[in-house]
Amino acid sequence: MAAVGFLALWAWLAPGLAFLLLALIVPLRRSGKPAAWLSIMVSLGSLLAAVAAWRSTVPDMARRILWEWIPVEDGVLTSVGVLADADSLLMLILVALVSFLVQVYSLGYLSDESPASLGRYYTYQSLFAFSMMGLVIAPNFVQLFICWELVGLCSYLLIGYWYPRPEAARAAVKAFWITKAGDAFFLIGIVMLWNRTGTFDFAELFQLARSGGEALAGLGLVTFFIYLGAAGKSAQFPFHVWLPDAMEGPTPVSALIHAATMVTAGVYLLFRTAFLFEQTPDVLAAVGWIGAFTALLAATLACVQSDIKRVLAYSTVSQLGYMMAAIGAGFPAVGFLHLLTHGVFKALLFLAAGAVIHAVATNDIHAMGGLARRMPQTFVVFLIGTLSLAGIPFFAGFFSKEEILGAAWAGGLTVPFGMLVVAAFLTAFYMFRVVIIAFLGDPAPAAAGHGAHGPAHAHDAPVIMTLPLWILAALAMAIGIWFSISHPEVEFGPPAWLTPLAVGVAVAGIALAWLVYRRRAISADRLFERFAWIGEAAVERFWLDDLFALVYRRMILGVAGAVGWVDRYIVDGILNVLSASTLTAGDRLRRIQTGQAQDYVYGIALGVLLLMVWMRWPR
Amino acid sequence: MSLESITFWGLAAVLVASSLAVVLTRNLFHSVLYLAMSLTATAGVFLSLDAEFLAAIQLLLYAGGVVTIVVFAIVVTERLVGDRITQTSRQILTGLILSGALLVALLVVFRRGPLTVPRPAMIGDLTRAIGESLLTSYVLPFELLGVLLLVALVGALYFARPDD
Amino acid sequence: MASFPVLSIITWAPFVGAILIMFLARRNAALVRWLAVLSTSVSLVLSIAVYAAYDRDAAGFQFYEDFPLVPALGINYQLGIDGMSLLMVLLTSIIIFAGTWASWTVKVRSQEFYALLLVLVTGVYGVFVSLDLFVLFLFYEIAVLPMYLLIGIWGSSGEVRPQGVFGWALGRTGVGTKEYAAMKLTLYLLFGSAFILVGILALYVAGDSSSFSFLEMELTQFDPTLQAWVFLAFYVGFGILAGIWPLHTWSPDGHASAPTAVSMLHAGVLMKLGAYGVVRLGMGLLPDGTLQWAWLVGTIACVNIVYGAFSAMAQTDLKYVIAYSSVSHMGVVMLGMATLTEVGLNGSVFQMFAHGIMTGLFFALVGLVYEKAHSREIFKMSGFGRMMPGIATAFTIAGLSSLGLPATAGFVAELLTFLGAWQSAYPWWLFPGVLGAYLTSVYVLRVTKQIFWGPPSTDPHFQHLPDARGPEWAALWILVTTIVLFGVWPSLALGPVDTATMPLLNRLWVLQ
Amino acid sequence: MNGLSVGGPLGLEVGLAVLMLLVFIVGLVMPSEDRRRVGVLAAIGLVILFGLAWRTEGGTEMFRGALVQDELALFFKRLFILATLIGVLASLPLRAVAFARRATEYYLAILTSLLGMLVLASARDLILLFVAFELMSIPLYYLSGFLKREPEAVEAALKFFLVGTVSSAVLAYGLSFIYGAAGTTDVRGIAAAVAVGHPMMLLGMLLALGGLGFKIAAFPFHMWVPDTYEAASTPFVAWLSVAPKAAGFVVIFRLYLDGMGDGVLFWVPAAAGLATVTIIGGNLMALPQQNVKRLLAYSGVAHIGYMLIGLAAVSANGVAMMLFYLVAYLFGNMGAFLVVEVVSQAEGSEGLGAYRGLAQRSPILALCMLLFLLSLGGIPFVAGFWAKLYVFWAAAEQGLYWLVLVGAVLTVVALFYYLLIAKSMYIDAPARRDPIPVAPLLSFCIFLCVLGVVIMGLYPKPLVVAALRAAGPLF
Amino acid sequence: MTLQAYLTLAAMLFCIGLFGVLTRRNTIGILLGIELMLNAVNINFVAFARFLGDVSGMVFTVFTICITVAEVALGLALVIMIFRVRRTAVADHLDLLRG
Repeated sequence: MAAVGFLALWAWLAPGLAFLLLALIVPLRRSGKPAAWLSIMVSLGSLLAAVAAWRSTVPDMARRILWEWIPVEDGVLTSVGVLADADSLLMLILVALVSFLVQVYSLGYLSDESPASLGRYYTYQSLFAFSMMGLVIAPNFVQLFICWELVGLCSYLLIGYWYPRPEAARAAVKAFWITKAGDAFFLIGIVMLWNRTGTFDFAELFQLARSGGEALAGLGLVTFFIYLGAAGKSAQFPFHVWLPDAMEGPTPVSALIHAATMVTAGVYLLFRTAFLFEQTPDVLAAVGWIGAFTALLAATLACVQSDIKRVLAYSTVSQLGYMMAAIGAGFPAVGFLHLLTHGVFKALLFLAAGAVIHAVATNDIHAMGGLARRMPQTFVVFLIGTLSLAGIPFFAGFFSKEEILGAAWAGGLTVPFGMLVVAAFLTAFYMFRVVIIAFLGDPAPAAAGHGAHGPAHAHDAPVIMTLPLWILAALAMAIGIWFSISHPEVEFGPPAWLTPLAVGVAVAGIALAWLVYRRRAISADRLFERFAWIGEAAVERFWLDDLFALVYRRMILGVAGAVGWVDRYIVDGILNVLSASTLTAGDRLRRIQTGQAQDYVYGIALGVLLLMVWMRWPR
Repeated sequence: MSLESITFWGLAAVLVASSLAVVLTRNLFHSVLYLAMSLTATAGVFLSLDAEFLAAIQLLLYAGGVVTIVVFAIVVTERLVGDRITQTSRQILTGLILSGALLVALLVVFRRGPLTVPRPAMIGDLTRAIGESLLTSYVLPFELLGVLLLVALVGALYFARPDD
Repeated sequence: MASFPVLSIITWAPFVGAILIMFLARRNAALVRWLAVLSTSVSLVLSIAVYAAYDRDAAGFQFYEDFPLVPALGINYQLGIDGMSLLMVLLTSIIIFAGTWASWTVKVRSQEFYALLLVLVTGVYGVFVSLDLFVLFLFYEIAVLPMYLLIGIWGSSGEVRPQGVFGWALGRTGVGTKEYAAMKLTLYLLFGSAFILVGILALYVAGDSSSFSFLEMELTQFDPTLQAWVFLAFYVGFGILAGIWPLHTWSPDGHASAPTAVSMLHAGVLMKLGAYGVVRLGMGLLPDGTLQWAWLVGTIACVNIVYGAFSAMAQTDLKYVIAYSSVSHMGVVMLGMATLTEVGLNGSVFQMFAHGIMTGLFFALVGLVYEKAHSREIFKMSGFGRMMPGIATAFTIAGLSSLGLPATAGFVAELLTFLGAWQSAYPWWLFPGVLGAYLTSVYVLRVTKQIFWGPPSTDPHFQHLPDARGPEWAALWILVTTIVLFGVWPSLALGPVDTATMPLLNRLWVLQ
Repeated sequence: MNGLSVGGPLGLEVGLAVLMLLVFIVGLVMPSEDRRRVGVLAAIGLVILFGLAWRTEGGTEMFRGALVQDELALFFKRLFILATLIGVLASLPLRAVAFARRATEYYLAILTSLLGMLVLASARDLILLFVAFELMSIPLYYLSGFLKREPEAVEAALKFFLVGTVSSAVLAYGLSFIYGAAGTTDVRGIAAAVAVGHPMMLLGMLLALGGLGFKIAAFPFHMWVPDTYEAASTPFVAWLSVAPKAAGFVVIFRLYLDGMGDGVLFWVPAAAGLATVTIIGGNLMALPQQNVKRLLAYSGVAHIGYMLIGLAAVSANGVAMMLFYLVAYLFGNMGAFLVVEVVSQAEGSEGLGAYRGLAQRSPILALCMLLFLLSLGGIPFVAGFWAKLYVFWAAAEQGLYWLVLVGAVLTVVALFYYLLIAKSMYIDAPARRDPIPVAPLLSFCIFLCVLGVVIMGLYPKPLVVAALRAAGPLF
Repeated sequence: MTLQAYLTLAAMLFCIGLFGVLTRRNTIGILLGIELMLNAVNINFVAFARFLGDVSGMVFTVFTICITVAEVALGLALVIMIFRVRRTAVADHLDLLRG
């Protein structure tokens, strides 16, 4: 079974190789299309390797390949390598798959870019694939952290892909700074953990946890810090503010990084290190609470967005909250399952949205309308994604979402359970709001001015873009159907009313959206007024972005300004005072040199006298 | 009170008084005259210390020579300036404090010094002894003194010559 | 290799180059440059060879050379290299080699420029390889002095408005001008060397071997009180060069005013020389003193990290940002050594190397930007990424290393340092350290965003700026490759370093 | 008279006297318009004398030990002759009329002063010491006013004279107490009186230290120095800044250290205190100077302070290191003054501005000046570094770490003003581009000084050995 | 009379001379002050010599007196020179060189 490890290794290293080639061979990168194809082919190979590896696994088997990375006197501080087991390989497949599809899709989406620019894009993509896979199969915290940071870097680079646009530039650094803040805590957590246990290795830590030794007692702070890292990356409240802004990046990037893979890394981390978190139930509870709250909060926010990508972004935040809630409830596998399904359908949604944006050249749903007729394929796949997300039976999200609700209930998190239910309702509502406004209805009149790219002239994307859509849609359907048929065993017994409840709130959400936006039975404005207390807050994003801006401007930059001033005018000032005083002292002292001979005699007489005094004379 | 002490105190009084006059008189010419008086009194002090030869040198070289050159210098400079040289003093107070402090310091040292040595009897002819040692053990300084006087003379001449 | 004086050749090759330049290359700028490249590449090649040939199992000082200089006083020209100095020599070679390429465009009085630069480098090498404290001090002084002329002649002036309670003093000293910066740097560092000298003399007098040899002093047990004082002297003396707070203010002014290659060398190597001095002389000779003062060293280091980062953020002049970032990063170096742990000290040494390369790259880039745009004002520049993608990429990589992003050398260093900090007697040191790393990400990316991202500038001065060219690429490639190589494969450096730090720490731990 | 022969204890002095006589006679017969050749004669004579000094063996004495030719005396005599030789050589190209017409007086005065120094180096009797001291001093007064048509020069001479005479009086007054306490004019009688702590002796010693402090120009007895240096002709100043100060030190060695045994420890606070104020005072006052000669004058004061650190060490090492320092100072300081002379001949100014862009006009000259400045500043590979290091080392041996620190820190202040000159030469742009003409003799002297500075910097060992040997007889 | 008395007398004379040097404005006046100081030195030497019964102090005095004369001669020549060049002999006015 050694092949499993090596297959995984190759799946991981192949994109790295592609990245190196693209980064180092400048003409290749500048050539655009060839660079893209290189990257795509490599990621296809990577996908195949991952699938092959997964196919040859057996349950409860983990394969490790390690190389020494940082040596110390008596051995190895940390190593790098591969930890291939069923979970990581499944995740690996997801990453490889979405990555491959997105790369294919991008070829069409970014067809207007210059070759050099396109080459740059695929370089980043390769790097991302490499980093993300490294994260997935990381055997220890250090490698995980390394890749964790690298995917953050890729996110930064890809959000800022259109760097001349000020919004893109701002969003890129914002994303980086906020996730990095979480990472800082993550690092602290790792450091503390190492000091306690002397290892970074998951397997060794797992053994420690199983043996229940003293070594793992009182890990609360450690796991909490690790969780903060995950919260930053997985956009948990209050770190979620970066994710909607990250939509400034190209849409395929959003699909890959900010929906399917990178943002789920936090969830994956918690899933992966669940054995540690189990030691600290308090932290787990906090994870659950925050997750549920995030889910609800983001769902509210999604309801008032008019930017299609932002709706999807908040929905991602919301879904991440679900996953976290499941883990917090003590059922990490459930969260992981939702991670996988969400990865598929959210990528689908984003790519479909991308196709729309590509066609109509705007993100504003109110500027769209009636696209179902002009872009039927896109409409279908978008609808599939939406139904999945809403948790309608026979679609991918149904089973996993229901399980999360059940997990929350079973985990005793009653209030979070309530929040999740409300969020589920809102999810169905806001998604159908988008579907109805953008795809059904009438084309927006204002769009006439958009010329060839207006909704009126929109048409389905070329094959290279629709093919990935269809693949993902099929997959979402397949997963949904497969789960519905097989109904796999779960660890907990969900209450019987759960399925009706889940389906019920979803349908209710859809119905409300239908009533409001399609039938206009209920005025949208009235509805908004009714919920003004929360609606306005949601429009203002609960002032969280303002809060972060305040912290940045007033606190960080403010303190920086103060420190900079102090450094220049006080610390350095004192030094200058010393030197200026020395100069002045010289100036003053030379005044004793009056030029008059008698004063010089004074010097002699005084000198003799002082000499006598100095020698303690008379003794 | 012995004759010796009366002589000493008398000389001391004259010496100090004339010295003070040297540094306090406004008229420079009078200063010089007081200096001559002071130097003469010093010669008296030398006599009281049985140093007749030195007293003689003192009178000849100092009271005679120095005072003469100084007077000469005054005359020359007065001619150059064109009016009588009166002189004032500067910073009298600080000068007084500083020299007073030095005096106090010296006197304090004297108080604790082993200075109560008895005055030994005279050892033969002092003048002869001085002469002998000048030409034996101190012949080198004596020769150098000659060079010194020569070079001082050359220097004084260099400045005093009005030409080139 | 024992008889072949390879360390001497590494050390003196630049000096010979300087002399050749002074005598052979009168008014022939091209010859000057090629001579400089030649002499630095001799050092570089030999450094790499030494690095490869260093026997990691034997450890200790190797490539030993010894030649009596003033036997009466126990002064010997004694050279040797261990895992730590090995890395530092390599760093020096890389930086100066790149620096020579990066200053290809120095046109004014280039003969003197390169000659001084190379003399300076000899001093730097000398400090790293000499085992005789006295000779070390000699080299130290050589490494400091040429800086005055290098900054004074080829530097550039900035603008600082004197204000605040001490404005009068700032006005009097002429703050902001290159002359001011040159004088400040030189005098401040020489001020530090006064303390070093006193310390060395004290050890020499107190030791019974009447020799300045490090190897012999190492065997001497000095009185703990003496150790405390001498350690303090070394800490202040070398610490000034390492930019410890609040004695760091020479560094921003000096580095901002210096010409490119000099900033590279100074921030990249000379500041390490200070840290190296503290480790080698302070920790190496004075275990008791180290234990007594570790709390101070670490605490000041924390101040450095956070304070430097905030100060960097406040700057509007690009060079000042980089200069303050050095202050911040040197805090990491000092923090690592203060932890008195294996990982911490290894991290510290690694950070010396990492920061050296990284800041060298930074200054090379800033120099290029300045050379092309004639501006250092961050907020006047915008959208340069379109015109100079190469520079932008390299700048980003340097920035990433600076904020401790994995796969760059900076990450390994910071990780190790932080591990050490939490392991040390003062675990709270970890937090300022991490905070500093975070703040670094804020100011570095802010600057990157402002200069290279965003819409292209409309300022007519900033149109059609070229990217890096021929020789400049050489500098950038060398440095970028090194950053990434050591970030991906840290054991390349950590292997030898560990052999040098462990004996040192063992002596300390015995006392604890 | 065996002692007067070549190699005898008075051989050099006699040789010098013969030279003086020759100069005097030749000067008389020469045409009065240009007697410059006299200087050549003096120079040749000094070369011969210098050769003789190398051949002379130490360890002889005359007048029952009142005159001793030990290693210390020989060291100083060689130093005096060398300094005088450089001074005379550098004086030859002087242009002022006075130097042509009155060359006899000029060189005779210098040689007379040298005679005083030579005797002083050997003198171990108070009378001989005092007379030699005055013999050395009196010519200096009028040499400094040699340009008698220039108001500054005469003013400087008068100040020098007045202050100098007062300090002579103080010295003589001190010597009288020493004599009174020791009961003899023999220097070797001092030790006993110091050992019993005779108050008169200590008083005398302190007063004498005040008088000598004038000669070596220690703060606050230094005040004549800047004025005199600024106004007098530069080659003379170059010599004045070295030789008489060295002579002052030899007197200090003889009076305060020679054969003193443990009594030397009594002088540590005095020397350390003087050293401290001198270093601080000299360096601070040099800071604001714009006239390079004046600046060098103050820096010279500071250097005396550093030498006093060596004295404060009161050990054979300390004295030896001071001797080393003196030689380093000789080359560095004389060299610097000679460059000042070259520049002022070309530019007519001694201000800092005259040095602007010197490195681009005359790179070699600028490099020489830089080397001198670095040596004075105590930078490695030139003589001054070892000098400073050695005195610090000697002081550290005595545990005077604070003094070492003061000295080392104030070195930084000193470097400030040295670097200001360097800045002018190297950083500032020149007003003109033409090279500065250098008289061949001057360039020879400068070359000599550079050679000294560099060789001592690279290979200090022989001189250290010599200095240690010279300091040996004192302890 | 005791030695102390002579020494005290000399000390007073010395300080009076110093006072003169410090306060007189005319350079010739200053010279007179110096004369007084040296005179004090002579008294000291002679007194010590007498009380020690040793002749060398007296010899010293001979030298001092001669040297003093030489100095005065040179000094006065300088004063005359100053008069020629600067038209003044007031020491306060001689401050071209300062600072």
